[in-house]
Amino acid sequence: MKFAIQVNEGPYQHQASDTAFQFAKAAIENGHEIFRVFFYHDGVNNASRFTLPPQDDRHVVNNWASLDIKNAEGEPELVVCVAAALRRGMLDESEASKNSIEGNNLHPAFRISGLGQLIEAGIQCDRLVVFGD
Amino acid sequence: MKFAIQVNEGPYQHQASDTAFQFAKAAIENGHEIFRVFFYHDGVNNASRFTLPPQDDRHVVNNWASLDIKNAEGEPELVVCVAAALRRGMLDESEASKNSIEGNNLHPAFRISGLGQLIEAGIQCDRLVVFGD
Amino acid sequence: MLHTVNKSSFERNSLQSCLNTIDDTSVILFIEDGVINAANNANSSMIADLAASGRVFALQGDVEARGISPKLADNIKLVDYAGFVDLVVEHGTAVSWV
Amino acid sequence: MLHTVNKSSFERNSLQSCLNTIDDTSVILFIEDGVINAANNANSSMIADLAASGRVFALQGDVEARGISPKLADNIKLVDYAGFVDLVVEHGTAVSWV
Amino acid sequence: MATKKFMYLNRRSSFGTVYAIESLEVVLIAAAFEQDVSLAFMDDGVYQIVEGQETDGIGMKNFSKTFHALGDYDINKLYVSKESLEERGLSESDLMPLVYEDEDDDWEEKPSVKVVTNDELKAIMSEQDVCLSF
Amino acid sequence: MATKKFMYLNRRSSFGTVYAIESLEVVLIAAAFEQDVSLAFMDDGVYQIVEGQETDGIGMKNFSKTFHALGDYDINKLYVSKESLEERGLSESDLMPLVYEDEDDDWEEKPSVKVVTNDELKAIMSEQDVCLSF
Repeated sequence: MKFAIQVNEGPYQHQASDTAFQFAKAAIENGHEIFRVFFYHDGVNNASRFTLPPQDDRHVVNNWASLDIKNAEGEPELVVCVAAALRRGMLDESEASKNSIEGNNLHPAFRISGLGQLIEAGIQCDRLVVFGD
Repeated sequence: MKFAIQVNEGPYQHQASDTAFQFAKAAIENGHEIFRVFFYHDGVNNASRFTLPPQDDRHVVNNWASLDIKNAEGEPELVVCVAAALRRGMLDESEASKNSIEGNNLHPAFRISGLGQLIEAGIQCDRLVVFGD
Repeated sequence: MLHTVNKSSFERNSLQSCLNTIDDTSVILFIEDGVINAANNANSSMIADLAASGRVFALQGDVEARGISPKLADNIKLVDYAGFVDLVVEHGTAVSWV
Repeated sequence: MLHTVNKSSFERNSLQSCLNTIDDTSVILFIEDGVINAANNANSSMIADLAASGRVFALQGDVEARGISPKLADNIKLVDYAGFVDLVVEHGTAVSWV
Repeated sequence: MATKKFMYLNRRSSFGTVYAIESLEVVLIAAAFEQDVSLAFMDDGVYQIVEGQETDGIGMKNFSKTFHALGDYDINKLYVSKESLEERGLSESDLMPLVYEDEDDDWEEKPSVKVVTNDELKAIMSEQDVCLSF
Repeated sequence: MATKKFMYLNRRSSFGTVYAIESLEVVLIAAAFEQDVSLAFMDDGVYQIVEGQETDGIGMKNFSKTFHALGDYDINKLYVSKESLEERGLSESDLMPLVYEDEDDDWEEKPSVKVVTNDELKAIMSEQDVCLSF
């Protein structure tokens, strides 16, 4: 089956992102397709390449990156909502330079896009599962 | 009176940071001292200089910065917990270079320090008020 | 002591937990979604006695934001942020039921 | 439908809201702090009938993490993450009571 | 693209958390996809469409007026839990008068908000293909 | 520095949110400041010190064993709500046997955990100078 996943909370503060990751991993291991993971609300904070957890803890951002979820064009299908991202200081190079900010923090396994990508995922997929607080 | 404030949640997702800001502002306007604001848990996300809210919304990070809370040495007393910050990808120049990360996102009105600063604030102040989810 | 409650008692148990451990001299201030507890509703009896003894406050800005002004329960005292600061000054230790 | 509940009914109202609107063929899966609802406790009656008809599941990893394994209420079925995926596949639309 | 039934489940009030405003932002985008869209307001979510929200005192954006725009986007199925309203001492007359113009009925203005019992809501939810929770 | 009474109020379980572990991190730092430290466990917070937590299945760090270190830091006032335990079908025997060595009593090992009623907790809370909530 084709799954879409929505993640509403950031890493560490809530278990939502961990559970979503375990779900996605199990789905892939059992022969399903993860069409897209959409990070909304504080979920956008899962995409930071600045994240440095203690050595003895899991690395939530790297966990997501390890799933290597991409589309046929090779683009990441770990998608971060642009409006939610800007509001919370999650920037890729293009958004940073557009807004004259020095630096950026988006992990390369993710991409920033619009809310339409969430709706499209809901339409395209057999199931959409939401993980939140 | 001398106040300490603890903020447990990031900007926008919860009202906690907004309420804490309004409280701090009112305290200062009424002749009290804000000795320190300590940002813990997701509260560390209030310190991002990458934050770009929509034009018609409040700018939570700039709100905090506008209070210009500093100690006698001129250091910011908007203090971000280092352990919580690293776990969530909030870095100053020093932490970034220590961890070989390119770039950093801490707003200059804030500084990163240890949890001891929270306890010290609790000891030094007449009141400590916690804002959270 | 000053107890702040920032959640609706319909959604969470924090108001009940506060009431379970509040002593006879402490006051409660409702902030954020906690002001839903200041409306006249099915849970109003939880705080009716405390309110009657003048010990229940609500943050006016949050009350207005939720359209609760015309529905306020009896004996709730409204304060602005400066009034919140005054309550913290007057009532000693602040306990946040986050 | 598959209804996931990720909070304790002691802390939040999400389980009650789920039960208010769950239809006769849907199942519930407790995840995260929702597994507290799978323990034998003062709120167990909320889900006893649904569990008896085999419609209540709990995520094993979360149950173990909270030390609930020896306290599990009757008729709760444990699943791992692969079992979670299977439930989503089998039961159609997923509703998250976040 | 296929047409699916999308439900947006709103259970939190407007300003304590971001979920209400960011849910509304999704709904407005969703309108462009010409799917079958329903909104459910349960629990404290009913406060999202209460009349008379004023945010000057908290320094936050008052997005509640945006709900009036939904009718123009053909989003006109807003279901509100009767039980949730009653528990909170609210009735339909406390809600914003949200309307749409019915193109199948000579553009007559009709109410978008429908107060339903939990049993009715149960039936509506059972028909959905996708449920987005906020 | 003056000595103050600090209370750490823990109302959430261990792994659903970060509050439990980050509360414990504060408590461990607090030990160095030689203040009067109490921990209260209420509501689902009582699950933080339940025996037998195993996190292999969720891929998260099992920090529950760290509570055993508190005694070595002279943090030995852990108050647990009796009512909260009972509602959850738990009793004192389900909790981790946390202990400290009493330096005033020939280093005898004594329990750190004390189950108290909400009324007793009320009295303890009333004495506090600072309350940190998690």
